[in-house]
Amino acid sequence: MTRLDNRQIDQLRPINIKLGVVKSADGSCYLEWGRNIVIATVHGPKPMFPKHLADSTKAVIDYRYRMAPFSVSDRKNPVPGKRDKEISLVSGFALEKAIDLEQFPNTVIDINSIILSADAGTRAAALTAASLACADAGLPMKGLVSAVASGRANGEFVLDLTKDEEDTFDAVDTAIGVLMPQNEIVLMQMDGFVNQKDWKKIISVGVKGAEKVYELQKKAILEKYPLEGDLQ
Amino acid sequence: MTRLDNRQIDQLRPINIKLGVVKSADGSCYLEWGRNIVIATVHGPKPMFPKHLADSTKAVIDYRYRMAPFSVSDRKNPVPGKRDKEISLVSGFALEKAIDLEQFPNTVIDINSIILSADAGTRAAALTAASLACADAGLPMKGLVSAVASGRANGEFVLDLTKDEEDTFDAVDTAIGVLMPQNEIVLMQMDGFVNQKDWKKIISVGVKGAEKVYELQKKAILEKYPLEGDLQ
Amino acid sequence: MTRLDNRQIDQLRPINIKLGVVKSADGSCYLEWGRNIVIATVHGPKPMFPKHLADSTKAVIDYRYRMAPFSVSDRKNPVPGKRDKEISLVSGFALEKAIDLEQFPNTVIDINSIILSADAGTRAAALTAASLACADAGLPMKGLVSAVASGRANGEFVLDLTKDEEDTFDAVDTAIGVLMPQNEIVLMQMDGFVNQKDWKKIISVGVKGAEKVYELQKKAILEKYPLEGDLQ
Amino acid sequence: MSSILNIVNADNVLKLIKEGKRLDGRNLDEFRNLEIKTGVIPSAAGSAWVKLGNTEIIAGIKFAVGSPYPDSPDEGSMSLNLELTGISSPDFFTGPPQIDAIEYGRVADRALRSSEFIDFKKLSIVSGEKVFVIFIDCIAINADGNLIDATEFAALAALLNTKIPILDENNNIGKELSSDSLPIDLNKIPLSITFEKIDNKILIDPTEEEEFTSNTRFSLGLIKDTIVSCQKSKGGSFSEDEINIMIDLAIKKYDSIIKIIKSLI
Amino acid sequence: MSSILNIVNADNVLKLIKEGKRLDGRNLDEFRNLEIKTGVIPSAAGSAWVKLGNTEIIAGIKFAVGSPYPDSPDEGSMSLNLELTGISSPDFFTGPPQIDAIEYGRVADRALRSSEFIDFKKLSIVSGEKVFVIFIDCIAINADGNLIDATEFAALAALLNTKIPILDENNNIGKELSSDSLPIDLNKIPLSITFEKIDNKILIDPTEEEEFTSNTRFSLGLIKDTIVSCQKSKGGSFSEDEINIMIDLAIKKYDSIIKIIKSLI
Amino acid sequence: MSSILNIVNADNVLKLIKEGKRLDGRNLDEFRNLEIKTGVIPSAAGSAWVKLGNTEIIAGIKFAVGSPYPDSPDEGSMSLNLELTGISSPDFFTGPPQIDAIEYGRVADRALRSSEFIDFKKLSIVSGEKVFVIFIDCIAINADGNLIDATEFAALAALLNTKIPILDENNNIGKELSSDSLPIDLNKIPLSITFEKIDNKILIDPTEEEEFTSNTRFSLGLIKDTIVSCQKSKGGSFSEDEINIMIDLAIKKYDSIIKIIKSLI
Repeated sequence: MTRLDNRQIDQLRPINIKLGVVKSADGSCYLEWGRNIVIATVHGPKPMFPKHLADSTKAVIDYRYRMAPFSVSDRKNPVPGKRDKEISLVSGFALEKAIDLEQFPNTVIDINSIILSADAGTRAAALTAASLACADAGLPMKGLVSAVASGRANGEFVLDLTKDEEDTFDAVDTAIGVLMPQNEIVLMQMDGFVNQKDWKKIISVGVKGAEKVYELQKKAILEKYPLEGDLQ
Repeated sequence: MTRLDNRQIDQLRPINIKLGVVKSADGSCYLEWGRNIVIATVHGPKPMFPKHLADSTKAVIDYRYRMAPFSVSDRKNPVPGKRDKEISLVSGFALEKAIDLEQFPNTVIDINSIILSADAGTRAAALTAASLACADAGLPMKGLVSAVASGRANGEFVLDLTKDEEDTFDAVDTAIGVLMPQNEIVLMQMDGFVNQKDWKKIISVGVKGAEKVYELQKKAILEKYPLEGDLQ
Repeated sequence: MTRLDNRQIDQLRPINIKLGVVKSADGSCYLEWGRNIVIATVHGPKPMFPKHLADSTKAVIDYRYRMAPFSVSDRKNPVPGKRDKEISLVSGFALEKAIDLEQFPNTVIDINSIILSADAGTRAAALTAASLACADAGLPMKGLVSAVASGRANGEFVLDLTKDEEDTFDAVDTAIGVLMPQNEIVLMQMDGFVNQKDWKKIISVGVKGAEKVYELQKKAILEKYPLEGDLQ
Repeated sequence: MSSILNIVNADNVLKLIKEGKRLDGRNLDEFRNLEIKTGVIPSAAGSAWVKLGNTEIIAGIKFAVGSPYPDSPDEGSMSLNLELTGISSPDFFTGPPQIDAIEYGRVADRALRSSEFIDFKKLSIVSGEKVFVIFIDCIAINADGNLIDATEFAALAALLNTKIPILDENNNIGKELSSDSLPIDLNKIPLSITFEKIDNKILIDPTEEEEFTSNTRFSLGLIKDTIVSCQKSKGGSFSEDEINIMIDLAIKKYDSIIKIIKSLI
Repeated sequence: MSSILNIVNADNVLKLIKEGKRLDGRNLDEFRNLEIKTGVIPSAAGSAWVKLGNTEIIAGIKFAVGSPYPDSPDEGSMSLNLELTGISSPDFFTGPPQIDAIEYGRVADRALRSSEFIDFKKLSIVSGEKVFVIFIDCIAINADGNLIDATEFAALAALLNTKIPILDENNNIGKELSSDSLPIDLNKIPLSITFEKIDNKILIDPTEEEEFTSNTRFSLGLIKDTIVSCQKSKGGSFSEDEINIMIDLAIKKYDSIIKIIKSLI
Repeated sequence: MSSILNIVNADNVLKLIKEGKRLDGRNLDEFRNLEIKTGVIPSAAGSAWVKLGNTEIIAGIKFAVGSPYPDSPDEGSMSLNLELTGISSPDFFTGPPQIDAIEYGRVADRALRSSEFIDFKKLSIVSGEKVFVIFIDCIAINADGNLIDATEFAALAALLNTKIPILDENNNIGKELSSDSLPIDLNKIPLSITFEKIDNKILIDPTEEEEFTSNTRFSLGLIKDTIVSCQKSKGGSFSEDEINIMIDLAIKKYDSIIKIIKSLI
């Protein structure tokens, strides 16, 4: 059984990663994921202002997920909405365990992901790219966050849904972010209507899918940093 | 001559007071006043930030009057409007003489009143509740602010108008807050069209009405603090 | 060849200047320019807050250009728009070379111009008035900014266009601010469609027009400060 | 505003007031000189420039076409907005309206609104659909106390000076003004009269120094001896007797000020 | 919130949790006492006051008439808004919604929305033009942990208690409520169940002290054993096994809480 | 942006400029390498990715259906918006547009608008009621100077690459694009050309280091030798002669850049 776009049910869309694309940033990542296009950049760590927002025990992550106005079917208002803010919050949380933040007390690390073109799975693509941008910035990584959506469409449990699959009558969509290689779930958001047995299956598909994303992330890092790659 | 709701012209609607209802606040008050429902809480005194807003001679009162979106006939936008801000300002002023603010220089006392259900007289109900919440917080009170509306409806001078009475053709509505037992007027706002003689009568009705509110306030305090009640 | 309002092509509309009109300001200027009416005030120099916006080598100019809601044909929203902000920016820049800012490190000079009535050329009128308000405030002036619009209307190169002239089919409008007597161009904004030769002519007309404005500015200063006038 | 001068002067204000005197020599119940010019803004449908002592407010009127409120489908409406900007004080920010501007504007607005001196029923265009909305924008040019009354006077004078615009074929506001004035009942013109209390003395039309010294304010809106609005403000208190005294005082002052306002028509 | 008490208590929470115990004596998988009163707000079309331990949320329902979304021209819609104001904590600002209120409100909203327990097709007024919009406004009165579940319970209880307003002749909301309840499928009522993880122990319905101590949260929305939404939050992580355990635990808890909710009808 | 590097480099920029040289080896009147890719954003109706040296801007086009302006009832309209976000610099805030983004965007917008190279009359849908509105959103990916010109080039390239969407039966924007390009007059394509002055030397297409060193900017919008817009910015000044020199220089540069732009069609 294959899908609308001829993929296997557990197959990722084509993913294309390029590190270090933004010269002025400390770290950056360009990522194409099917018809999604994301750029993520990292600036910092740098002193936190205003100071009362700083944490004296570790760096604070300020993650911003944004969609370009032209990234979606109807032009999106550039002012961030509640959805943008919620995704920024939980994605920022997801990155906390991937970086050794204790090395940089009283600082902030600005991480920005912008969706230039959107076709389902944008928060996973943005988080995957952000994690790579952190590595590209030379931050002390404990691991990478590998994210992907898994769910159900037309009765099948599928990995990495497209917009068309999200719009099917029985769609379930679960965004999963996994800290790799530790295999810990750091992001999980879901909407749908599914019995527990099936959803557990979906989660399992998602976690396995995150491993596939991780392999591509490692490859991209090794391409740019062939000698230093200690994440394999 | 009685009124639409069978009250005497100088009779308050039923008032029901409960102190200490909000566990996390330093002081609080739940107040039902006819179909009005208010909750007031007090937090503080606590250091004022940013510091340039502090007063080195006394505590600053930050009073906020709000209406829940569901408290009125058409849903109210939760963003405070000009009316909310004006009422917050003059009601905060009204509380200044009731508290010995000089004891707490460089601090702020946050006082919040929220109208959960509204049927005319909400600013008076909110201020009456706020004053009780301050007492419940153990603040050094010089007195209580007792507030009520008085006015004219259908040719009668009446105490404590309902919304229906406010909507009569000849309605005059005066909100009065009195510092008790000192009997000083600390809040007064009016809209209407009335000759001076009649308005003086209305004010007089209001001041006497505030005394009735004060009796109910004292009773509520004595119920909760039977031994410490030094306000009678 | 004369114009709709019978002026010569290189003639300014009637300009009427009065210094020191706003008692509470450190310096001020009332200026009528045709049907334009502007008031400009200066407050400062005074310490800059928040401090991180201060410049340790000189005073910072905070210039605000505003239009009164009733100054234009359809009521203008009082919230400043992008146009207001852009004009404020470049006009503030234009004033920098006119004042010896190095004398007042770590301070800010607030300069406000408000258009009470608008009929084309408001940014030039506002800047001309602001420059005079600075002089009236006793700031150490290196010169005055003399501003005016020049352009094309109905095939003629004209100085100081009216709204009617701005609306002609072939209109070109160039706002020019000149630091006088140094004769340096400190403001220039243009919209139109004109060949280079003609536009150079327009600029030349504008620069000469600014000299005429300067003469009127000097006269106004000498009227108020007959003994101190060292700008002639 | 809030300058060191105010602090120094507060002492002087206080000393004099104990003798029943004021820094500028006025009696306690005396208004400052009131000058009003109308028609000062060519771009507005009506306008006025008010000088109350050194306090200066400019008011300008614009019309728009809007929808009526559901509970008054045949009535026009009005909106008063006061701007305290950097023009008049380094302490006023340009941007969202601050609390003083909100309070002063609302007090002035309530006096005008409650008096019903404008017949809004005559400002309906298409019943239930289109009405005239009157925008009264007031801008403080110089702030030297009693901005509430000065704002109300400026708004009044501008309204009395206003011509209604001609509508185009689609019932939109045209470029020209008609010769029609606003439908105003000249017997119902409301005035705002503001008091401050210093050292238990009531004084009228306070200057900025006096406002700085005082901690208690009272504003009345009235038409002759008819009261239409009031506002007690700031952290002090009044006795009922003091309120009654201010009511009587305001009524006494009405005639002299309304004469100045009416002389503009 | 963020008081020194929390810091002190964090130590105690942590010590006890190592022994599988909680500060308030509950078992790890035990909810606090849940009390719900409905019909508490006379001005609302439906309302509920939820007490979950010391956490208190009031929810009120108002209707408006709006346009349907282009992709569902025959369906009403709903909007849930949670306000964390100065009422419940000195750290909550009055003003634009802060990030916590946004997250909690959206998690509660998703549980309600995905369950499809309201038949929005029955809330169309004029096909493609006018539909009912349900506003669910939730206000935190006392914040002592697990605001997500308390908000969702309050919203649910208020919706179950709601009467649809009578429309006037122009299809606008009238002043009176009809006797019609919302078109709700009682077999599809979704519950939010929230967990925190402390020292690798999973606990349900956290208090504020426990939330302060924990760095990992998981919220599930479910109808019996059907999952409709989830949210992992905060800086920690879960294993897949832990997720599965929480799913099973939540399903076990559903019956006892839904009984309380349904008893309100 | 505003990094310590800029301060260090300012010295070097200044030293070299005295000899008529630039840090990156360019002549004073030489543009950096300009690379443009179009059609880079599948979700946009038109798009372009511009690299001007290390400065990178992405422009994307979306259409909406809106009402025409009252004074041009038969003309579509356009709106250009530049976003300088945290993506390109730690100093750019996400949120309300800051003053730099406003200025740069407005200067680029004026060049496009004044040139009238788009025939907005062909973008009317229903006369007086519905027109196409073109949204040009530009996002800075890497900020290394001359954002004005890079923004204008990106907007241009995206517009030249744009297909108009197909309308549905209700004259709303459908999901598909037609094969119709925008009604563009290829003889009227405007270019923005920006100069800075350092130590009395005029240089074209400044880098960020050069912008940091300079205190005087001039931007021109032109079509061959027709001038359509200009902006003098920053705190320095120009003589009339210098303005004339920059006009001549810009005209000389037009051909080489327009060739790159037109090669995209």
